[in-house]
Amino acid sequence: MEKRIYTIAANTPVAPAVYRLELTSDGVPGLRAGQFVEVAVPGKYLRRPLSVSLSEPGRLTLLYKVVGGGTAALAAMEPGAELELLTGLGNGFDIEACREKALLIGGGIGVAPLPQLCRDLRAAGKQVWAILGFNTASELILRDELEALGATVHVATMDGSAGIRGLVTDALRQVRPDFDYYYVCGPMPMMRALYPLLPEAGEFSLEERMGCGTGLCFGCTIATIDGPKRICHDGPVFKKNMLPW
Amino acid sequence: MEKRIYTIAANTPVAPAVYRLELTSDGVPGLRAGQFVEVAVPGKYLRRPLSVSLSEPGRLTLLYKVVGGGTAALAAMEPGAELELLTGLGNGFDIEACREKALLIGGGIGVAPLPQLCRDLRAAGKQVWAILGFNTASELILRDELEALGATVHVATMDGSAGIRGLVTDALRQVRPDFDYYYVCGPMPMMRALYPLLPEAGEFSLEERMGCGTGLCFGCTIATIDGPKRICHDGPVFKKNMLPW
Amino acid sequence: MVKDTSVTLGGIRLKNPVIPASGTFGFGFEMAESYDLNRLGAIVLKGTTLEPRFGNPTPRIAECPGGLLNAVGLQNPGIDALVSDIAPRVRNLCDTPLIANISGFSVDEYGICCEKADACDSIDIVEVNISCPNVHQGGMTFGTDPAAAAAVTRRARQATRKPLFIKLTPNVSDIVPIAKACEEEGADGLTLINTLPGMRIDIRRRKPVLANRTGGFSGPALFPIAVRFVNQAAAACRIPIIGCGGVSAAEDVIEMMMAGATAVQVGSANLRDPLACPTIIDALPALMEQLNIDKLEDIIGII
Amino acid sequence: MVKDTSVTLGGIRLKNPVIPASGTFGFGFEMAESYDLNRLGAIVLKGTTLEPRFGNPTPRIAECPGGLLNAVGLQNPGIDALVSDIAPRVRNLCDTPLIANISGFSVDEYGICCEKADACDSIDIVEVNISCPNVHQGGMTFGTDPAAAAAVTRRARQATRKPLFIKLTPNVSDIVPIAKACEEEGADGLTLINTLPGMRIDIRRRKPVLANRTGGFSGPALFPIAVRFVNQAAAACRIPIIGCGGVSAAEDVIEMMMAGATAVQVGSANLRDPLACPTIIDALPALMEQLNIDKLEDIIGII
Ligand SMILES: Cc1cc2nc3c(=O)[nH]c(=O)nc-3n(C[C@H](O)[C@H](O)[C@H](O)COP(=O)(O)OP(=O)(O)OC[C@H]3O[C@@H](n4cnc5c(N)ncnc54)[C@H](O)[C@@H]3O)c2cc1C
Ligand SMILES: Cc1cc2nc3c(=O)[nH]c(=O)nc-3n(C[C@H](O)[C@H](O)[C@H](O)COP(=O)(O)OP(=O)(O)OC[C@H]3O[C@@H](n4cnc5c(N)ncnc54)[C@H](O)[C@@H]3O)c2cc1C
Ligand SMILES: Cc1cc2nc3c(=O)[nH]c(=O)nc-3n(C[C@H](O)[C@H](O)[C@H](O)COP(=O)(O)O)c2cc1C
Ligand SMILES: Cc1cc2nc3c(=O)[nH]c(=O)nc-3n(C[C@H](O)[C@H](O)[C@H](O)COP(=O)(O)O)c2cc1C
Ligand code: FES
Ligand code: FES
Repeated sequence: MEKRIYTIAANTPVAPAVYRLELTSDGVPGLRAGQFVEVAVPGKYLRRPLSVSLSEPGRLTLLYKVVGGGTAALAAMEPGAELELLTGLGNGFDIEACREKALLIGGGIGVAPLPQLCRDLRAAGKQVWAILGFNTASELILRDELEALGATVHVATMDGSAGIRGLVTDALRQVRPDFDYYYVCGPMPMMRALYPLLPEAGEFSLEERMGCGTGLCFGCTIATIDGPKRICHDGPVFKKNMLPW
Repeated sequence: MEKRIYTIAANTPVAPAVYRLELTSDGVPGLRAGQFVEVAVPGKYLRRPLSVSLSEPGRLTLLYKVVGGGTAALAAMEPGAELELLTGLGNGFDIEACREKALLIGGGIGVAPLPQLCRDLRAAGKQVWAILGFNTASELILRDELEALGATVHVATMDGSAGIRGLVTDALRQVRPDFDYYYVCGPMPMMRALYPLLPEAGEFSLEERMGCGTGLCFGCTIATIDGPKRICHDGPVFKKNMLPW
Repeated sequence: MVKDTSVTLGGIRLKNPVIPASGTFGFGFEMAESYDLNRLGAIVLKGTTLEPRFGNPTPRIAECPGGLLNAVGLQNPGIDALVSDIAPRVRNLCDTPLIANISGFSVDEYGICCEKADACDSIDIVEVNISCPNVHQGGMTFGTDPAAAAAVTRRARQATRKPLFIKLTPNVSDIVPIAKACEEEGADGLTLINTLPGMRIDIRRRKPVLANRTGGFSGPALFPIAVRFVNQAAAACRIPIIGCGGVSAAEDVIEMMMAGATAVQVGSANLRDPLACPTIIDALPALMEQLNIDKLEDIIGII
Repeated sequence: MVKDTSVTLGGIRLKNPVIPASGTFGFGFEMAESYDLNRLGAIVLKGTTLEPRFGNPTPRIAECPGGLLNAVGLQNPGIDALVSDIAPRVRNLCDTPLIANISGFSVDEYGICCEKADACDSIDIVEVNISCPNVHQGGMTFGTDPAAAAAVTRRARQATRKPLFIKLTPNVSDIVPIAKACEEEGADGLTLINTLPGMRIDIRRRKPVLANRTGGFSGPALFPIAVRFVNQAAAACRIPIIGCGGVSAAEDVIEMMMAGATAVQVGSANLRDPLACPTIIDALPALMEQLNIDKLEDIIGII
């Protein structure tokens, strides 16, 4: 955990109510895929947890959806403004667990952590497939970015306006991708629907309302095979076999 | 009462811990001398009352001293930032009450409203003398401004580092100014000390911790000859004969 | 679609549920120059006692994170001035229902004030504030003891046929027995909550900020506490509840009503922004649209 | 001049009065990588019960103006794990005094937990939290009834010779009889306050935000209320008081101590800023200089 001031380099809409926030901070090291940060938002008491979307030394990109007051306040901020972040939170994805072929599955704003994950997997020499699910074509984000990072991308939309019509579960059945390990990130109902369809070797990035994001408050507890765990501290990424779903 | 957004044109230190805040807002009319505004300060629940120091259509100058969290937050604000103000609060000074010769007495940051008062008196053709009291020469502000506005200015400092050594009461005894009406503004102990030394024809601008500044909360009540009055609503300026001191 | 924001309080129809709270809206007419008072659902007048009171010495106000302390101490010109002068003057400015807010230091004082309010044509609803110190019972307040709350309600009920609301204090371990005692004695409704006792110290001067040492805490920070009290009382009682405590935005009105309130009072928000009430009222229809609410009354106590 | 920030709590010297509060500092060792735990005045461990508890379903946290609601529901691995595993592990990381925080659902449970804590060398002080529901007395809490508070204190006193602090709830009309009851039964000190019950509703989903419906409100907004409780208890009792509720800055430490606290606990501030405690501690000497305080103990209860 590190507390650090970042400067907003850009804060731009990329889809309806979705923004890409580019931050800079001298000397900050790169953050791991699947880790998250806690952003101090003007006017809110608690910080807001957001996933590392892309990170390199000195730079950090977040991708967020405006869903309430905190994210709305964030969307109103201008380049040049400063933000205080807690960084280096959470365990991150297990890149080593994948032997050769990785499948990434993301739904909605849950796609946010996939770019860094894809980059790290590619850097480790793995092949990457991705299935991205959205409600409709206008919400579609990150396809081009993931392709540029070397992934083969399939898209599913509920209304069929882009890619396969249906849910990521439908896309999974249809595409029948070849992979030895998978990484899932998205809304809980999506993850629960995917759970029985997927083999043992893979992991899920979970979300829960957080008080602290640093393991102090026990606000984000889930039941695992191994007893109660704090999503922020022991997760957010859990292996499938840890989840008693 | 009017609620209005102003833009900070300048926010510059003019003495230790004292700042001149220049604000602009298109179409705003001039405000009266002795009136005040209530400034919404970032991070504080209640607004902060500050006197109109100089005002003309579209422009407003405030002069404030950093004494706590709210004024410190104000001092940290940069030109270009916006502030929400309630304006047109309070009764203001009675310019007509002066026949020919006005004496202005201000102490410490209590000198803030004197520039506008001096300008209005001069515009109405009156002669203006001012006695300004400070602890020490480094705190001395507004002498040049008031002289430029046409006042004859005497200064008193506690340590004698500028002007007469002593309090404004000492200066008053020493200078023996000729006036038919006076206006006093400053810390309560100064006003209470001046009260017995001054004739009937004059007025005092009072201060009290305020909840609203708009007459709603009865937080700022004082006892007057005429019963309890709200400083924000019925003042802040009271004729000497209203004060049962 | 046109949104119906009206609600009924003690048989009286309000065009919307937004009511400035007692003690935070001057005498009632100060804002008439800034906006049309007819826009308000109702108006609660300044807290009134039998005798005129100067109130506490100043400072009476202390700023806090998320709100303020006040120790105004019931400054008011007395019930006779309220019924003969103030209420008629506000009535002249608008048709909005007027609520008198009565405080007392004995059961009898409450009774006499309610009788005088009852006789005043300009007053539509009587709100009895039982959160003030009861000098006869050792510094306790009527609002913290079910028997004392019942006694005041009984006497007030005898004194007036106007709709009678009892305003309760949050300074209790359990609101239910107190709320029920008031209902059983014939109250037409409850207002909750009043302020929570608090204290601030000026660490430079080494003295309490307030001349009165302690004061009542109010403002947005009170909101979750008020929602909880409203929800508990609404579950226990059948009479309507006016939710009060920290309401500052249209969202807060909806939340209070979902918790069980029929209307809301807006207090401290008026101090920070004198246009708070009309701003909230203006924001209601669009928010109702967003939330799929056609009629505000439909959401009362739905959770 | 060198500033003396040390204070004495139940005969134990703390190098400064800043103590992370129970439930807001993980198990106690999470922050050891971020800063040296020896910098803290003391550490309160996570609230512990006789049996392990999973706690409440999620969501357990709701943001509010000036603070948050939590309904963690005393998630903990049970007293046996505390004394055999957790406390020794924290003790291995630092010499800072460790305070066990005990909750129970019956007088006996409190007693047994205190006995086990008493037998644990790693624990220096026992803090008994009597703000949790007492299932045996109809949902009331021990902390709202002087007789129940006395009963728990008596049993805990029999169970341990370590300094015994009783942590009280603000959910009462009058703290004095409860504080005195604890003092009379032999408590070495009091901690006040715990959280205030509150509720938030998700107006879009038309459901309470918390799975548990209600939760405890904490954070800066609680501060003036906590200062008032501390001041009232300090005036009524001779035993030392740990002030808790909203403390977020060095100024708040000074204000709590002037109100009568011997030390302070920092709760929610850790959640917003995990470095809150060392930041506050670092700011103390310069602030003392500004305020002309040489020895922090000199200001306890000076107003
Ligand atoms: C580990 C983690 C990583 C996340 N990564 C991203 C991301 O990369 N991009 C993104 O858009 N969102 C992400 N989220 C969700 C994001 O934190 C919430 O959408 C955001 O906090 C909402 O704040 P708000 O003030 O706008 O909403 P409000 O509903 O007003 O927030 C009220 C409270 O609820 C919490 N909250 C609301 N929704 C959620 C949620 N879905 N999950 C957790 N807490 C919530 C808020 O943090 C706040 O404490 C992540 C959540 C977690 C736990
Ligand atoms: C009508 C009026 C006109 C004023 N004009 C000026 C001016 O032109 N320039 C200037 O520097 N100051 C002026 N003051 C005083 C100014 O309002 C306070 O210095 C300021 O509010 C302090 O805020 P703070 O947050 O820095 O201090 P804090 O002490 O942290 O404030 C805490 C609370 O106390 C109030 N408060 C503190 N000191 C005073 C005070 N002396 N008078 C009233 N309220 C106080 C604050 O408004 C706030 O509500 C005026 C006050 C009044 C009532
Ligand atoms: C300055 C002030 C004066 C008040 N005076 C009264 C009063 O006279 N009678 C009363 O019943 N409540 C009084 N209250 C309490 C408010 O009506 C309201 O119950 C409380 O402030 C909580 O609401 P809020 O958080 O919206 O302010 C007063 C509150 C404030 C801030
Ligand atoms: C998430 C959370 C968990 C808590 N758990 C406990 C607990 O187990 N035992 C206890 O006595 N108090 C518990 N508390 C109360 C705090 O210790 C403290 O008394 C309260 O939060 C007020 O202080 P604050 O405003 O500084 O947070 C908890 C508070 C929070 C926010
Ligand atoms: S959010 Fe506080 S422990 Fe996870
Ligand atoms: S400050 Fe509220 S009436 Fe004057």
